[in-house]
Amino acid sequence: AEPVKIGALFSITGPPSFLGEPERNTAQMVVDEINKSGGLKGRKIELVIYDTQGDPTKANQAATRLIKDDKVVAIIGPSTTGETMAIIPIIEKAKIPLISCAAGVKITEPVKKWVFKTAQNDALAVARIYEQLKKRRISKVAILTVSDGFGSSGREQLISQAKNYNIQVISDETYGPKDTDMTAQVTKIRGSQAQALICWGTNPGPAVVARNVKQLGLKIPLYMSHGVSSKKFIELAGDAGEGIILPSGRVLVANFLPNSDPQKKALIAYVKNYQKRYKTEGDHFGGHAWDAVMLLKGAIERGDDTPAAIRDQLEQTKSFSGIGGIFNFSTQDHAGLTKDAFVLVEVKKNKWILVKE
Amino acid sequence: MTKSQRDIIIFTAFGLAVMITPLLLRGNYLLNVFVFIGINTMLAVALNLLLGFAGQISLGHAAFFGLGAYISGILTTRYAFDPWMAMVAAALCVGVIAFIIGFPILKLKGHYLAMATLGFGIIVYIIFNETVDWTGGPSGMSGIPNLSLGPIIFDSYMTNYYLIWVFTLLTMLLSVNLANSRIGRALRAIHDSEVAARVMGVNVRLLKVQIFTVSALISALAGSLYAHTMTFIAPASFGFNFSVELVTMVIIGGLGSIYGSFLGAAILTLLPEFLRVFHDFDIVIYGLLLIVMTIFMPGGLIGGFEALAAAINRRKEA
Amino acid sequence: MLTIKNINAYYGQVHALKNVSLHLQEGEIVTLIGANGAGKTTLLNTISGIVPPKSGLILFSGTPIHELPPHAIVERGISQVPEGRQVFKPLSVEDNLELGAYLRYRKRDGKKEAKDTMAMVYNLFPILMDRRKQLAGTLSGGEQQMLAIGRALMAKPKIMLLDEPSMGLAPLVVQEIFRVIENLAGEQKTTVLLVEQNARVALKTAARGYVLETGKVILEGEAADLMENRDVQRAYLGRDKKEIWER
Amino acid sequence: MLSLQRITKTFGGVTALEDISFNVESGAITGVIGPNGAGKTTLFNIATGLYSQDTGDVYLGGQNISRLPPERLARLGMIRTFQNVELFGQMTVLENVMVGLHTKSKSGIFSCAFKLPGQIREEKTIHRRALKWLEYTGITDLAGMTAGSLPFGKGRLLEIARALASEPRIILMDEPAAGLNSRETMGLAGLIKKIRTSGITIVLVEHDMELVMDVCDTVVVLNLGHKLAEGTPRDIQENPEVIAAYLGDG
Amino acid sequence: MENSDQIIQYLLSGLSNGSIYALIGFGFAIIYNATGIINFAQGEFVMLGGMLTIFFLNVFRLPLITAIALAVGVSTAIGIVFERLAIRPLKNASPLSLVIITIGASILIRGAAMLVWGKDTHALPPFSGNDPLYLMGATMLPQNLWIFALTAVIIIASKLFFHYTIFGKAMRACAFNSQAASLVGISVKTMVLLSFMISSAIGSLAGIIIAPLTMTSYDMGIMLGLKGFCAAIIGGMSSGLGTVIGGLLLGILESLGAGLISSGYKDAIAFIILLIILFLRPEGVFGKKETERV
Ligand SMILES: Nc1ncnc2c1ncn2[C@@H]1O[C@H](COP(=O)(O)OP(=O)(O)OP(=O)(O)O)[C@@H](O)[C@H]1O
Ligand SMILES: Nc1ncnc2c1ncn2[C@@H]1O[C@H](COP(=O)(O)OP(=O)(O)OP(=O)(O)O)[C@@H](O)[C@H]1O
Ligand SMILES: [Mg+2]
Ligand SMILES: [Mg+2]
Repeated sequence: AEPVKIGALFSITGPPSFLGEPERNTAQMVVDEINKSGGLKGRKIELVIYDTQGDPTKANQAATRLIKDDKVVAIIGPSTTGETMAIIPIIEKAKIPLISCAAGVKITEPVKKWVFKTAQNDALAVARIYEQLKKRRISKVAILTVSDGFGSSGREQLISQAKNYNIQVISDETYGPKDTDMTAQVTKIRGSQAQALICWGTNPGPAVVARNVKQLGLKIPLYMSHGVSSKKFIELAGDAGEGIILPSGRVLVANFLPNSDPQKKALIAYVKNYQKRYKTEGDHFGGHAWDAVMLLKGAIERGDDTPAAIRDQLEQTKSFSGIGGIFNFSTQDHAGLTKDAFVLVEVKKNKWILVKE
Repeated sequence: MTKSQRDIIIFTAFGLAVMITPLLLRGNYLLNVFVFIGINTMLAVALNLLLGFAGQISLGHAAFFGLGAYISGILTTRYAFDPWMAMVAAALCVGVIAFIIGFPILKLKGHYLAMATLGFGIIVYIIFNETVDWTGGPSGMSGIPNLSLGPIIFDSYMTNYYLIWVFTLLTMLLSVNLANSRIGRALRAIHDSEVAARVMGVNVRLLKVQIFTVSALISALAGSLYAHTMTFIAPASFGFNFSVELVTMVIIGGLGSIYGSFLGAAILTLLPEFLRVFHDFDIVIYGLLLIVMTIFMPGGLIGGFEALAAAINRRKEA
Repeated sequence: MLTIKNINAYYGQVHALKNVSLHLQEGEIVTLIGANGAGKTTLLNTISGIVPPKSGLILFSGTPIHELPPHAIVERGISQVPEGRQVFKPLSVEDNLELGAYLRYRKRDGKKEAKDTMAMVYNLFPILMDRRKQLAGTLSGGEQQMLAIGRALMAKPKIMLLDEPSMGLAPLVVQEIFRVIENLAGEQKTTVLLVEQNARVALKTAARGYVLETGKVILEGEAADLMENRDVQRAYLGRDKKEIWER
Repeated sequence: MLSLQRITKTFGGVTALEDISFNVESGAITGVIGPNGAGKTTLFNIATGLYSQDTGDVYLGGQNISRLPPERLARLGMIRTFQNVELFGQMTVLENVMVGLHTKSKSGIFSCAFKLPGQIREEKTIHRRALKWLEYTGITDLAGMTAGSLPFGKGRLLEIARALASEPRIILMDEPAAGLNSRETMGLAGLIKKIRTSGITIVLVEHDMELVMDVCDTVVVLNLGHKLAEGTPRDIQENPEVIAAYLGDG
Repeated sequence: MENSDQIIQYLLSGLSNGSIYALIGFGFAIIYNATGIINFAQGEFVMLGGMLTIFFLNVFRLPLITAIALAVGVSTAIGIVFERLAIRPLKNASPLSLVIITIGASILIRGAAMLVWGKDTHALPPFSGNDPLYLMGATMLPQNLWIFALTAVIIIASKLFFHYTIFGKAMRACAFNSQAASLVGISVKTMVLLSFMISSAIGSLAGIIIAPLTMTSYDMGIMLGLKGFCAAIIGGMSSGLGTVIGGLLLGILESLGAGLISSGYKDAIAFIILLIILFLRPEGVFGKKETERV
């Protein structure tokens, strides 16, 4: 039978390649696994992947090509919120379901008929951190965010949610995605009254921040985002990483989860297979692609493989245990996760461990 | 046949080719790529006026492109401007900005000029990123309305194609005219010897600023068109990389040649699409091709074409 | 010493030298005259390796040199004072002179000898001594011309190619330059190929001469004979008025 | 016509000109001679606004032009040629002369881009007049050549054609005969006289004494930034100071 | 508000970063001085230095010093290949075409590095420990001392080289007028090759010595290259003190801008001030006036 054509857009190169690379790898891996075990209703999946380089213009061109030239039935990706927003008009017009792997809230709020997403909202990660800060009676924080899509959306959430937890952001600093030294910002924060520092970014920036914090002898607790929840971070930060806390998808601490956890089986399998195939650790960014492919698989198995049928079935997905969490889509919710999707983890003796709450 | 008659024939032929291309590409994704080729051609031609004719480098032209896009975007989404009005406003604003910064910037020469324009580009890029309340910051701004003309709404590939290319052709036509006029000659004179140009009565400073302004204004127009056809913009499209890519288009195409700029823009926009089949190797091949093209056609593609045509002619004669 | 046989050179499609042949004896001054665009500069540049000939031979003491790069030709002892001076404008006068002796500097003792030559050049053009720390680009036209000549002298060449050395120089200095040229050939046995617009002076200084017209040698012979030649007189010597420095 | 008054100019430690004054008579040919580095070119650079003098003033037809930029001076009818030939190397010979007509035309960017009728007419005029000046200087056959590949001597003629195209009141020539042979110099002398006859004032810097003596009405001699002498060519030629500093006694 | 400790820390951080920029700027200045080319691939050599060292260190388990020597050697070899294959064939091209070639090369090298080493960031252990040093209440890392030292050595060496040796002068002569240079017996090809060798060696050395602080990945050359480029230009493309001061100025402006005004606009502030400086001195901070004449 003809294969089912699925399109994928990832920023495999360019600044957001830290997202696109594991996503591409994972998607390819999952599709190969599905095909090996008999495919979708006996048909193979053909995955057409294009690199968007983190550039909205390229995303636009690639999406058009997937629709017009490759005639795919559904698209997964892109990796970043900006690129996703850039192609939504095309998607809506072409009436092809899209499962974005980006985190921005505005992708699915307001709900767009053809657009879903698998990445956990930053809002949920921020909520996790603030909950713990509140427990620790910390009320003044400094934030240091990277000035790219990831950081600015984190910053927006950090500032807007603070008052819900009676927390005051008393120092609001940023750094560039390619900056190699943040001592100036950390020095400034050291001079403030902040009781904790929250750094929002992706490798390698936060590792530099951790080192600068240590160098400057800043003694307040250091929190980071799920953007660095990987072994790589520990490797880069070295001993400066000790004690850093951050919200993470469960994939980072799969082994520590109770057996009752519905996600555990999938998580462990994912980590194992990824490690086997790519010789490096699979992370929760890759997980977004895993979820996207598996959601599509479920939808097609339950229904038909026309774009419209896929969309309708996606919307009815319930209690799907993915890497990112348990998904429940509905006509009002195309994001499908709650804040349980995150757990807090901490670096202890160069290892990630689950923080007991 | 005089030179100006030849110009008219070439332009007409080119225009016709542009007009029938969509009919050949109906339903093909390349039609969309050609929309971007149009935008990039406009930008490359604009930069060529400055770089190819007046010999003044700009490593910050993406900033003008971006300013055009953002001004259009902000005026239409926040202040409910009519898109056409927003476009005019964007072009005028950017023209004024360019005129004002042009005086101090164009006093600089050579690598100082490169650095100053680069700095300007970076400053503007940072502003796009940091003024989140206005621009939406790094994750961009969506919901920019399409342009429309009476009953026609420019929201499909086909309509966008014609919209963009009408502007692009107009830009090319005006630039060809300019190149063959007293202003064009004065610009090339500046390129060759600034002192001699001044002594011949060319107000070098003013003329440089004027052409800088025109160049920025066209870029802003391209930016507006981009914003209204994409309906989404983000800073990533207007960074240093894109400025460099524009310079590359102009040089690969051929300095001082309007049609060369089209070739440069077309090649550099199409190339990544063709290289997709190489997957991860595409970047390496892209870099390699840039080098190879420059080595074999140091005068740009247009120079290469001319040499080829001359060679064929000689063959015929022999 | 130097033999040129049937060389042809082109600029793109322009055929600039057509079957040019010429020879130089050791210690001889030979002049090359011809109208504007005749190809004199091109010929010197062909010898120096800057415009490689398409066909033909250039032999220096019997060995072919027409396929060598310019620096290798200088290394064999052929230096040029290029048309339009071409001094290194961002460098000081002294650095320019030092670079003239670039190849000697790399030899043992070369540096010391070069210093002596430099003293000789300063002696010849005292104004350069005054300006020695000034950037060459800010010198007056004539000063740059002196520097260009001085730079070539610094190499102590066996053959010196001079492309309009008197251009832009004051009459007094021109006399001096020609004295130097005669001196070079006479005392130091340097061979000189002189391109000069002032054909009268050139022919007076040189032993032999060649007349170049649109890329071809149309006449050659003893300088004295050429001076008497009607065609030469009409085409290059101009009015039969006494030149100002011959009063 | 042109009057220089008490001009002084120094570069760092070098005094290129010190307290130089002289007048250029309208319609005459004034020669400026002097040893290399005497300050002749510097004088031209100051008069045409490329350098600014430390002290002193320059008047053109009674108007003080001391601080005006070169492009303004071109419009006032003062134009020059360059010692080191400053052509627009990548443009054709004809285009070079057309640039010379810049001040004689006025279409702006807008009318050029849109090819307004006035601009088309003007362009035709420019073309016609440029050809006329090529003919005037006798280089019509080179019209289509790239200026950069011209032999040196032709470049000099082109510079003169380009300067004449702006129809100046006064033209300053910096060593126009350098690089020309005797016969070509003779042609140049004829050209210079022809230009004078058409009513244009000429200032001539030159080392070719034959030419200077032939065409100049008065000669100013500079030496080390000072004025050494001024007078008719005959007087100058016999002035012992000039002979010692410049002419030499052969 | 801001106490003096903080200001000192800003200055010290600025100096540390500035000397990194200066070090990278040197590579630009050297090629520019010998060939008139602005080498956009310079940042890639910085990247190569760091990546190669880590590669030799981790994959072949070589001692640090051997790994460094090999990394510099390999980068230099790549510099030679680059010059041979991409620059030399284009003898008479305009400088702008050459710039495009260097842009192509930078894309190529970066892409190849990505294919070979992947996209991960890597860290190199510091040469002499990680314990901060204290200086008037401010801190810096021992690695910074290495950087300062290397910068100082390179300024002095290059000043001596370009201004006091005949080789150095010959290189400058080549950049200005290669035809005239060849007429005094300078082998222009050799000089260009040499300049590419020196600058790729210096670039990679810079990349190695900063890697413990900045970490390294296939694309780290872009931003650092850009900053180095600016440092070199502010310094007037001189291969001496100018570039150092240019780099330090940029570093300090950034650091003070981030600390005292706004970290988001730190690069913007630095560039605005630099633009103002350029506007006031169009011939460059260290440029000399009126060297051109007619
Ligand atoms: N770079 C070039 N490109 C094309 N043609 C050239 C180039 N240089 C010289 N020519 C042509 O070659 C011919 C010979 O020029 P060349 O400079 O050798 O003459 P010349 O005898 O030295 O003249 P002059 O007395 O003016 O110095 C001329 O017709 C000239 O136009
Ligand atoms: N920009 C400058 N910087 C430093 N010195 C300069 C500059 N311009 C000219 N000079 C010096 O001023 C003096 C006068 O130079 P100028 O060019 O006017 O001489 P000139 O009379 O034209 O000589 P020539 O006959 O050789 O062309 C020279 O000694 C020169 O070195
Ligand atoms: Mg010549
Ligand atoms: Mg002079």
